[in-house]
Amino acid sequence: MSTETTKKDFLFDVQKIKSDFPILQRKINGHRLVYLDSGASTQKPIEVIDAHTDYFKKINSNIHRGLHTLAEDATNAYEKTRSHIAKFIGGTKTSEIIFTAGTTESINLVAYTWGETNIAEGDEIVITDMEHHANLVPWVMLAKRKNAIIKRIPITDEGRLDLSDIQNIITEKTKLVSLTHMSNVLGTVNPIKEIVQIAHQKGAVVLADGAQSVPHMPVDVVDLDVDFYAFSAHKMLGPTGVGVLYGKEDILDKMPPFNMGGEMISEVSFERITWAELPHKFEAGTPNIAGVVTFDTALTYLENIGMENIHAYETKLTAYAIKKLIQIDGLKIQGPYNTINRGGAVSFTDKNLHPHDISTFLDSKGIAIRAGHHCAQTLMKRMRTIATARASLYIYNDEADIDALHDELFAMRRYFGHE
Amino acid sequence: MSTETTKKDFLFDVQKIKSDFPILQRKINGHRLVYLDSGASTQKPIEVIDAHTDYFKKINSNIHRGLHTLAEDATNAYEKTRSHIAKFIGGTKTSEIIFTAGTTESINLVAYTWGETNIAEGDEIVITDMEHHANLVPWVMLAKRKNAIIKRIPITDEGRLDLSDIQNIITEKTKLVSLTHMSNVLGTVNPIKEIVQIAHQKGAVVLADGAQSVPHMPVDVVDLDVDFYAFSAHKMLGPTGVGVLYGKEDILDKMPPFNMGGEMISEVSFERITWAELPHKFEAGTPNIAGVVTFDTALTYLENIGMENIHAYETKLTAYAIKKLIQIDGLKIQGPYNTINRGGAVSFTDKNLHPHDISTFLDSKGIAIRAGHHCAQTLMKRMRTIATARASLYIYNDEADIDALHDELFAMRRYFGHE
Amino acid sequence: MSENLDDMYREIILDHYKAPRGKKPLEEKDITSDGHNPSCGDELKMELKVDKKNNIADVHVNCKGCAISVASGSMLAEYIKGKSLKEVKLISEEIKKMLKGEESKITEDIGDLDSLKGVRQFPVRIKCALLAWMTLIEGVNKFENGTKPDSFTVSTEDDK
Amino acid sequence: MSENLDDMYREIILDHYKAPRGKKPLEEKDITSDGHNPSCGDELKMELKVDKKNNIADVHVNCKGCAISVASGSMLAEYIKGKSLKEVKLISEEIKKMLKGEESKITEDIGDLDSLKGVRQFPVRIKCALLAWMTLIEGVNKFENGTKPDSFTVSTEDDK
Ligand SMILES: Cc1ncc(COP(=O)(O)O)c(C=O)c1O
Ligand SMILES: Cc1ncc(COP(=O)(O)O)c(C=O)c1O
Repeated sequence: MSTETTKKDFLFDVQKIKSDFPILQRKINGHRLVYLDSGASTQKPIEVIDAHTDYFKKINSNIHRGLHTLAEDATNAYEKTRSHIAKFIGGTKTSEIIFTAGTTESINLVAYTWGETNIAEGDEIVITDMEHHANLVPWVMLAKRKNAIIKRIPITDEGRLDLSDIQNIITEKTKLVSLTHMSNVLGTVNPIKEIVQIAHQKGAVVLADGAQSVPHMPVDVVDLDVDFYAFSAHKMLGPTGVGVLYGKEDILDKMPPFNMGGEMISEVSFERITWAELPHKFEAGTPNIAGVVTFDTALTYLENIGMENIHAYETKLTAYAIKKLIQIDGLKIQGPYNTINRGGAVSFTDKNLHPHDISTFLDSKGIAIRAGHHCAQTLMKRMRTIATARASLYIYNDEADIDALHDELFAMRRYFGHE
Repeated sequence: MSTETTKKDFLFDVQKIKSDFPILQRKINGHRLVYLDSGASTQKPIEVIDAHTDYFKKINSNIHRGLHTLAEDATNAYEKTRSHIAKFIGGTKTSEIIFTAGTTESINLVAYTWGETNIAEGDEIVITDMEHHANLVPWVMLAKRKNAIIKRIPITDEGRLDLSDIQNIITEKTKLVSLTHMSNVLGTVNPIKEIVQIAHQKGAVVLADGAQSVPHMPVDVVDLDVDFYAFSAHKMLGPTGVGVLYGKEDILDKMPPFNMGGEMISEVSFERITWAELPHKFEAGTPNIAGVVTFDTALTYLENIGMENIHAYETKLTAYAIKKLIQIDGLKIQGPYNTINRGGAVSFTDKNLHPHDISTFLDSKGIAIRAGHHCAQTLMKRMRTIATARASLYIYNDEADIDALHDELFAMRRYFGHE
Repeated sequence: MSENLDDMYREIILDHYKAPRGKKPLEEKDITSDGHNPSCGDELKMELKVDKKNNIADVHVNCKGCAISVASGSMLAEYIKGKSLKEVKLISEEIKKMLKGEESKITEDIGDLDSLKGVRQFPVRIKCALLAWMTLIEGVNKFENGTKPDSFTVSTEDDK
Repeated sequence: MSENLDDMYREIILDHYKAPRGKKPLEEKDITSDGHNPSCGDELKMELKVDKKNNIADVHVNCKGCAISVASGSMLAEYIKGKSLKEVKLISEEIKKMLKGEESKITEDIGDLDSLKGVRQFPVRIKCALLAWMTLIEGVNKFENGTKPDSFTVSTEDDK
C-alpha cells in the first residue's frame, strides 16, 4: 500500500485545498489562522457554502408532502444526499440511513428506542475506557433505568484497547457493545470488525461511534458488519445540525419510533397510530433540509480528493506532528506514537502548564487547538490527567501548520518561564 | 387599533420586501413563483442567506468548550441569538430558552422528560381537535405508556375551539393542557391566556404550540403565562433545523435531561453524573450552530418590519383572500371567515376536485400551495374531509398573489370540466 | 414538475375520471379488497366476480380520491374484465414497473392504460395511480390463498 | 480574544503562578473548603485558621490548575491574611463583580488583586479566576453556620 499511497499523494494539492476554505484567510490576533481543531468541527470549503446559498435562493421548501415544484425539488435534493451517504459508507440501503441532528442524537435515538425495548435487568452493555460522553452518558443512564450493568473494555497505557480479556468482558449476557471507531482524544482507531465478530458470536448488537472516523478514512459499514453506526456532518466539511444514524433494516424495523409528529406516521386516529415506512419512521417533523442538501456537496468534495488519499495524507502528517512535538522538553503525547491504526487527533500535556494556558497562548499566535477534557472525563481519569491540549488535523493542514505549532510551543515555555 | 394599523401600513412596502427574497425571482413552469406555502416553511431574505455565508467564512467553530478566538466568537454569536429570542417572545430569562431541532423536537423533549416524570396512571392530558401531529402523537403515545387519558377540547363547525364545556374537560385530574396557538389548517388563533388561567386554577401545566403564531404576530409568553412554548425558525424566515423550547425556569430545573452527551453534563464518572446548568442541560452535543447564529438575522428582519405591522397586514390580506375565494362556485373555506383571531392559513376544498389535483394544476401555473392532511388527520376527520388545499400567507405576499390564485382556480375548473 | 400537465391529465384520463367505469356494485362477488393511500387520503373499494375458468367475470371499483387514482381504477375495471387471474396479476406487476420507471415487458397494446405513463413525471402522484393495481394484486393473492374476502386493507405505504 | 495576552498574564500573575503563596498546609485549621471547576478540571483545597477576633490567622491554598486559578488562589492567600471574616466575604463578592464586569464598589487599593482584571477579556477563563474566591465564600459561610469542615465541595458550575 505504501507505494500506491506515495503515487496518489501527487494528486493531493494541499495549497489548492487551503485556498478553497475562505476562513483560512482570516487573521487571528494579527497572525494567519492555523486551524488545528477539526476534531471539534471542520471548516467548510466554498463549494459547501455556495451550495447552501443556492439552496435558499433556488429550491427552499418543505419536503415530502408537497405537490409543488419547489417541494419536489427540495425532496429530491434531500433524498439525493441520503443515497449518497448510503454509497459513501459502503453501499447500504437508503432505508437504513436516518438523518438526525448529529452523532449525539443518533446514539440517543438508539438508547431511547432499541435500548428501551431490548435492555432488561441484569443485561450487560459493554463500552470502552475511551468513550466520548455522547457514547457513555446515554448508556450509563439507560443501565440505571433498567438495572443493567455497564462493563468497560480497558485501555493500555499507550492508549489502545486492551483486548486480552475480551472474551470475559463480552459474554452471553451482553446485549450491546457500543464503542468509538476512533478516539477523539487519543486518535486510536479501534478494530471494529474484530469486535463485531466476537459480539455477534455472543449474540450482542454493536454500535460504532464514527464521529471521528468517517471524516478521515474509508469506512464500509457493510464490511464491518456493525448494527448501528453514527456520525456528524459538521466534522466532515458539512453543515452543523446534521447527523446520520445507519442501522440494519431488520433491527430498525422492529424498533419503536423516537420523536413523534409529522412525516413519521402513516395513519393517525385516537384509536390507532401506524408508523411510516423506513427511514421516515425516525424522521419526525421538518428536518434540517438545507443542511442535509448541503451535506451532499461536502461528500462530493471529499470523494474528489479520495478517502484513501485523505487517510494516507493525514497519517503522514500525524507522524510528522508526533515527531516534532516529542522534541519539546516536558511535553507528553497522550495516545499512540505509532501511526498504524491511528488518526490525526494528537493530544498532549505539558509537565508545567495547564492545557488552558497552552490554548490561550497559542491562540494569541493564531493557532486554534482545543484544551480540556474533550467530553471524555472518564478517559481523563484513566490517563491520570485532568485535561489535555489537542491538535487535530484535516486535509487543509500541512507541515507548515505543524511547524508553527511546534515553534510557538517552544516560545510558550519561555513566556511562562519554563525553559 | 384599526386607525393605528392603517397608519403603520404605510411603513410596509411589500414590493421592497419581495425584492429581498431571491427565490421569488425564480420562474416555475414559465410563470413567476407565487409562493403560498409559508405555513409549511417560509422563504429566506438575502440578509439571512448572507448571514449564513458570513458565519462559515469568518466564524465557524464549535462552541462553549473552546478557548480560541473562533470558538469564542461562535459562542458569543450563538448566545446572542438566545438573548434575542428571550426578548422577542416577551422578555424571558436566557436560561429558559432551549435550542432544539424544531417544534416537533421541542414538544417531544417535554413529553420525554416532563411527561415521563409527571404523568401517571389515570392522569388526564387535554389537547384539542385541531392539533398538528407534532402536538398529538407524543401525547397519545405517552398516555398509552402511562395509562393516562387523552381528552379533547372540541371545535365548532366554523373551526373555533368550543369552550362551552371547558370546566368539565380541564379538571383536577388534568396534568397538562397542550394546544396550538394557531391552527396550521384552519388559521384559528386560540385564546391561550384564558385557557392558561383555567388550567392553572386546576393545577395543570400548559404547553402552547407556537409554530404558526410566533412568525405572524406579537407573542409574549410571560403575559400568556404559558409553562412551555414551542416554535420553529424555518417558519419565520430562519434556517431549517432550528427550533426553540421556552420553559419556565422552575419547571425546567426539575426536569431530567433529554438527549445526553457533551455540553449537557457537569461531571461524569461511572459512579455519578451531574448535569450542566440551564439551558445547557437540554442541549446535548454540537447544536446547529450556524442555524442558530443565522436565526438572529431573521428575528431582526421581522422586528424591523414590526410584528404588529406584520399581523395587521396579514389580517387584511387574509380577509381579501377569503373574499376572493368564496366567489368561486363549489369552493368551501375550511376555517373561520371572520379574521378576528385568525391567521393567514386559508384552507379550502372543491366540491369536485381532490386537493392533490388542485395543487398539481396550480403548480403548473407557478402557484405553490399545499394539499393533503397537513399532518392533522384527526382534524380532517372532524371536518369530514380527507384533505384540503391550503394557501398560507406571509409578508412577501400581496393582493396580486391572491388574484393569481383566484384566477387559476377558475381556469382549473374549466380544465377539469367543472364549470 | 408540471410543464407536462397535459401529459398527466391526458384526454383519456380526464375522460375516465369524469365517467369512471365499473361503478355498479356487484350482486355476487368472490373477492373484495380495500385499498387506501394514507398520505393522500384516497380510498378504494374493489369487488370481483371470478368464473369457473378463473377469469374475471365482473368488476366493481369505487374510488374516492384524486383524478389519477379514480382514472386508474376506472381503466383497471375496463381492462381486466374477461382476463384470467394469472393475466391480471401479470399486467398489474407490469403497470407497477411502468409507473416506477423500471423496465417493463409490456409489448401488447394495453390501450388506455398506456396513458398512465404521464404520471411518471410526477413522482408524488405515482402512488395515486398505483392504488387500484395494488388493491387488485392483494385481492387476487388472498383469493388464491383461500383468505376470506373483506378481511384486509392494502396500504400504498407498504410498497417500498 | 488574545490581543491582550499580556493583560491576562501580567508580570504579577506569572509571579504568583510560579511561586504560589500559602503553599504550606496548616497544622491547626478551623475551616477547610474544597472547590473545583469541572469544565477545566481545576481543583483547589483551602485551609483557614480563624483567631478569636474572627480574623484570618493563617491560610493554606493548594490549587491544581491553570496559571490563572493558581495565581488567583495565591493572591487570595496573601490578601486575606489578617482580615476579618466579614471583610473577607465582602472582598470576595467584589472580586466576583469585578471579574464579571459588573460595577464593583472597590475603592481601596487591593494591590496585586487588581491585576485579575485582565481576565475579563477572556470570558472562558473567568471561572478559573473565580475558583479560589467561591471556595473561600463557601468555607466561611459554612463556618459561620456551624457546618463541619471538609463536608462540602464547591463547583463553579453552580454559579450562574
Ligand atoms: C401547528 C404546527 N405545529 C407543529 C409543527 C411542526 O413543526 P416542525 O416541522 O418545524 O417541527 C407545524 C409545522 O408544520 C405546525 O404547523
Ligand atoms: C468520538 C465522538 N463521538 C461523539 C461526538 C459527538 O458529536 P456531535 O457533537 O456532533 O453530536 C464527538 C464530537 O465531539 C466525538 O468526537
